[in-house]
Amino acid sequence: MRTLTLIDAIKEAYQEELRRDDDVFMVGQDIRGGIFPHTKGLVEEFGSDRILDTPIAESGMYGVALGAAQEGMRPIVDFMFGGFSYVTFSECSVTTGQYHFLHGSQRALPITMTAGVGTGQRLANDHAMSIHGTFAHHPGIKVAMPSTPYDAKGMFKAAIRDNNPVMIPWHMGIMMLKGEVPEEDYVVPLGVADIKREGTDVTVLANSLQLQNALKVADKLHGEGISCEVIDPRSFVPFDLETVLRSLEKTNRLVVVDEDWESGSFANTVSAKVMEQGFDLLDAPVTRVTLPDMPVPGGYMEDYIAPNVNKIEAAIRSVLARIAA
Amino acid sequence: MRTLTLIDAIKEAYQEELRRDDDVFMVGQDIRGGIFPHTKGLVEEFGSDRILDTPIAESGMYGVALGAAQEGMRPIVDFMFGGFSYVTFSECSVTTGQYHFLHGSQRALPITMTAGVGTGQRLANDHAMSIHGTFAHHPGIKVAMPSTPYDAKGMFKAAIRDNNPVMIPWHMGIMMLKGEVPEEDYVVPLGVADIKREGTDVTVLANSLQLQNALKVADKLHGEGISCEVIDPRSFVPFDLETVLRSLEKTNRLVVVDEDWESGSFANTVSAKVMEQGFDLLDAPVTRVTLPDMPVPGGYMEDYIAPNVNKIEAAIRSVLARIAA
Amino acid sequence: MNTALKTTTLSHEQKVKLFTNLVRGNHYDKMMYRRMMQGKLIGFYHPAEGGVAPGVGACSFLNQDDNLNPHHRGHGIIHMISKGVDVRTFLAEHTGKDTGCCKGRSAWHFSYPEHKVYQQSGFIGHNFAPTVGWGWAAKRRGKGQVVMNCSGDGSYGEGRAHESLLMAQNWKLPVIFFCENNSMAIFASAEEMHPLPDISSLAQGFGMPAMVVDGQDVFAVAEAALVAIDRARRGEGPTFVECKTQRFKEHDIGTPDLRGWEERSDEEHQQMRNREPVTLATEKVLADDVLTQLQIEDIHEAALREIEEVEAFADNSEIANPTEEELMAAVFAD
Amino acid sequence: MNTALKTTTLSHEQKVKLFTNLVRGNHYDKMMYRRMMQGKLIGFYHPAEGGVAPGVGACSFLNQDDNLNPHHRGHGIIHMISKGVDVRTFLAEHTGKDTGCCKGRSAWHFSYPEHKVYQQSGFIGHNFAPTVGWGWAAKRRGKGQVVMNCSGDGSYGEGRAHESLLMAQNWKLPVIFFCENNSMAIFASAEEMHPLPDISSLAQGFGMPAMVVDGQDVFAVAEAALVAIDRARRGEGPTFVECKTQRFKEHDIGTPDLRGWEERSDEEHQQMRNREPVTLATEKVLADDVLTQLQIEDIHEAALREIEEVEAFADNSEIANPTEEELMAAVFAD
Ligand SMILES: Cc1ncc(C[n+]2csc(CCOP(=O)(O)OP(=O)(O)O)c2C)c(N)n1
Ligand SMILES: Cc1ncc(C[n+]2csc(CCOP(=O)(O)OP(=O)(O)O)c2C)c(N)n1
Ligand SMILES: [Mg+2]
Ligand SMILES: [Mg+2]
Repeated sequence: MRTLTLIDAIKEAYQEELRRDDDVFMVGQDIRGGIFPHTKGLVEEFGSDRILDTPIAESGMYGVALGAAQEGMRPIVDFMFGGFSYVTFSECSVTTGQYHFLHGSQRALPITMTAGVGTGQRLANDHAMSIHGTFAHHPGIKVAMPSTPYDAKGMFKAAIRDNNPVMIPWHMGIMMLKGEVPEEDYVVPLGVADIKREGTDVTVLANSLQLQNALKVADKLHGEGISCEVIDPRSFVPFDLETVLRSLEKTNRLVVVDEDWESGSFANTVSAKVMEQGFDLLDAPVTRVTLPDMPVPGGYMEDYIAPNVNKIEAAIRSVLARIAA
Repeated sequence: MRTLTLIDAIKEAYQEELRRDDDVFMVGQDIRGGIFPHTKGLVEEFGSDRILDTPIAESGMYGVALGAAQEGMRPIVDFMFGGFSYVTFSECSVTTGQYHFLHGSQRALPITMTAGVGTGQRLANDHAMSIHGTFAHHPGIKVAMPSTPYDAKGMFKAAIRDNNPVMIPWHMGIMMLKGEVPEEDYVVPLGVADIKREGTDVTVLANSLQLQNALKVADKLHGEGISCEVIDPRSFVPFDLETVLRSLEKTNRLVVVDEDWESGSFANTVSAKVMEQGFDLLDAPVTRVTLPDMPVPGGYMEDYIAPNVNKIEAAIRSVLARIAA
Repeated sequence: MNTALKTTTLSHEQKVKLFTNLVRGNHYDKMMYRRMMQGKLIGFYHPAEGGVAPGVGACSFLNQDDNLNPHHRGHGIIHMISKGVDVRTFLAEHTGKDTGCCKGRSAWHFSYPEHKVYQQSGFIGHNFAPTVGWGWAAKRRGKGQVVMNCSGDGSYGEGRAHESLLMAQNWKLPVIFFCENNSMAIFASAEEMHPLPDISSLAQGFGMPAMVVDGQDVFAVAEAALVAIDRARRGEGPTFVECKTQRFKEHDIGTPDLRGWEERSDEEHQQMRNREPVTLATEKVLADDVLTQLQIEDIHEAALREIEEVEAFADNSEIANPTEEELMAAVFAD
Repeated sequence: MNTALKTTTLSHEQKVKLFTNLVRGNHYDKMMYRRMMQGKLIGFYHPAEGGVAPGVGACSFLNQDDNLNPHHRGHGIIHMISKGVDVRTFLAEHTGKDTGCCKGRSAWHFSYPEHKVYQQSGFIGHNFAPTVGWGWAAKRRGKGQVVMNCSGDGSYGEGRAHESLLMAQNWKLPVIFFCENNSMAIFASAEEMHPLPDISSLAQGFGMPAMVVDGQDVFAVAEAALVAIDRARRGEGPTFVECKTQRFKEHDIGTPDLRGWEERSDEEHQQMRNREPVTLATEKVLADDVLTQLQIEDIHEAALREIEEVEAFADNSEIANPTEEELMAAVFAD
């Protein structure tokens, strides 16, 4: 099958959805020229009415999406870097998340939000931080992130077709990752985790760049006879806890890798839910690999505070070292 | 000893610190007139240079504090309602939290931020949501919340004297709670949990309004011979995990009550940390009482989705029902 | 008034409509105040008394498919009834009932998508951002819809206002920035919080035409609004309309009535009341022979009857009482 | 130029200083560009070529205890060296070294609190908010300190700019809103993103005096800056200074050089380069007998030597290599 990079797979999702539905449009800054490749060239096919650049004014920019969504359109907002969404956080999180529910579920807001996130570019905190955990904390918005080109195309299409606001960032560290992507139209539903590798000794939950890292570790440990089941949550809200619990019935051990700060992370949410709903399944404590609670440094330091294969391997070994109850 | 309401205890902390240190000043909206009683009348003693009202412009308003702190002053920012901090979230969270660390720990930012938070007024999501969990997720800012008038005075004084940014909201549901407050100068250090009631059967971690609720439940269960240890974390960042673990050595059971949304909550952080560091102490899964993941409704619905004595009692009974390992 | 802008003359019917809506709006506001004092409303109420004319003038001649962002003062009721919204479900909402327009979930938020009245939140200035989206959608549709964006003097402190003015003028969107300047924002006087006498000076920064009108005179307001609406419908872009109005009462029920940190004086109140909008309009319709004293009394009576029915609807509805599961199921749409 | 504002005449020393800083700034920028291409810088670099005069004019006559927010273009280096900051620790920072001004933790952030150069973040427009605080602190201290707030045309899209203009004018703060309008923001042309030809039109909305100057002429820039600085020092409040300048290169190294979504043309580049600021200044100092050809050559040589030393410092320092524990201990101050 044809291969595409993750970022081109996202672009293909935009293209197909923009063609399919005239109500779909994109708004952002410098998306016509294409700061990142996922929007490059779109303006030539769809025109600058549907690939809309705004002044550097995130509230107003997001307002185009919010207002147009209330008017029945299906905007895709590109925040460029994830941190920029915080510039209009009260709108893109609080008022967006509350709108449908608090106003009597009369009108849904089909807004797709995206941005590049993650470590690896050494750009420091405001250009490197993750946002999925924060958005997942605020109700009313679905939150997802693709880990492979295949998922990227299918999940972005799902997000665009979803009648709810969806925040779906993509990780800059796997922007150029290649993988098979069908040319046909398909959708990867939000809220369904994916077992990226089956195994029996330990379950590793990881996403995007860290999913790729987890798969590398699983490969390595396989050589030692350790069998890792690697699960990609794919979406954080809604979160498919069932798939994780089912896996734990087999493995009884869980490592959660989450490229986000430890406090208040999605990793903690998983740990707490598994604690409550899978306590008796656990032979070892759910162990987390996250960013330490410090602003993400730029420079070389980024490299050694971010989750990586060594830290994932160490966490796996530590849960395996626990003697079963 | 003299009793004060929680809100008046906060006011006394302001007064004493404003008198003690000329670099301390307050900035907010309508704080001279006093939307909430904690700032009422301060302008008469300290003048409108130190009790500063700004236009309705949260970035600029917060900017007064941020810039003045860089200049060595010690601002207290009042956001009125907690949700309003999100209007300038990129400044009051991201850039504030990263400043000291990312810029070589050359200059600390001694900013105290506060706001009324919490359910009970039926004002709906944007006027009712908690913010401590979100701030705790973003590193570089201390986060605390008082549960009693005594703590309120001492913790606000600690916050104002702290060289770091501190977000210290207060809960509107206990604004008028009365308690003993010394007239002398004292400080309740941030980062130290407080055992508000000793017990042996189960540990309940709760804060502010929910701490008060937990104490009521503990009273009631005492009548049945169930002994609850009720711990107030007092601060979320830094979090005093040791006190909780020590308590678990006795009780082996933990209920965390947190008036915040379940996903990404401080409750989950506690659960995950206890999982990792206290796994062998637990005879039952850490059980959480939180807001469900929905925008906080206004109207009557607020009452039955918020944590309350019934839900706390049910959680305690459920962990006690577990047979010890 | 900006001399570059055309003017308009109101017809007899238009004047009657304005007067009627003014009387209705004023009675509605008093009803809300009374109910809040009676403990029959949930949350808070921001009384509109003294400032009821701008909303009536802005909204009485909007079409159903025009977008409206009502001002929070009076909780949007004056604006909504002027636009033709039946607000009984809003009163029910504010009373916590299951017949509420938000199913009793938000108490003081309104929601009438079929009238293009959405409301976002209780964050001041958060009316501005979506306004750009409505204007942009209206422009793309090209059906001559307009966006009436009403908010107070204080709201223009928010940087969000600037971003919205900027984009509206950049793209020549059909948005009316309708500023109801009552010279107060809670306790803060506009004089202290804005460096120039008119908030509409901001429009100059973007080259946007602006008008300043007597906001106590519902007819003057409507004339200005109609000029702005007309420009927007014809695709000539946004207009800033500033109404100088008043707030007779405290900011919201329960807050003291301060300016800065001192009580507003009796003199100030007396002076304000000299320009009570219903009184002024009554004098005018009588003087200009638009209505007779009898007709005026009928209008008042009809308004009171209407309000009685609206109250009865709210009072006779049930308190909303869904289960947590039902609520959880309502967070996301299918 | 706003006629209400005074003008100033530059002394010989001032002209020499400006010329020298211009030459230094230009060489520094080229060094940064070169190092980025050599893989010797971390993160990104936003080249200043063609737009070096505004920063020099704005900052050459600031005192050490004046606040400066340098523009991100050129990563603030031109502004900082003009103000008298020794930027060797910034180059070390940008090279990831332990001698960096941020201890190697942020790569492209600078931090010179002793010069009142703080920087906040990489968020455009986030220079505005703290500016209000600096201005307010300066006013309270009453020592005549000023705040030089430099940022691009694009940054004035942010509502934060509005809030800062508003408060500065309300409180008559000693802030200079110094806009380096290179008519580009990444790929977006100012013409498309701002409704009026001048960004400084925004100042009118607040009644703030404004000047528009030729940003390619370092002497014209400095004259305007000095007028604004003087007003601020005397407590007369904020001034808006807009410099019309250019960006010769792409937005940041690696991004294509587009306007909208099309390559900027050779003609456009040629036209820009006709007004290269160092060339213009050189012609001027020669024509006005401020400096001789020999002196000019000395200035260039001294600048290159200075930069060599700065580079050697960075290159000879060690890569920062703290433990995670050390970093964790640095998150909070004692
Ligand atoms: C973001 C935000 N900041 C502050 C407030 C508190 N607040 C509610 S109404 C109000 C005053 C609004 O003044 P104005 O816009 O002039 O309208 P008015 O109430 O005078 O009609 C303020 C400050 C808020 N609701 N939201
Ligand atoms: C909040 C935010 N939005 C967008 C960006 C991306 N960005 C970086 S520089 C820039 C353009 C800035 O233009 P201008 O202010 O004119 O300065 P110039 O680069 O032209 O010198 C943009 C949009 C950002 N860094 N922060
Ligand atoms: Mg007002
Ligand atoms: Mg520019």
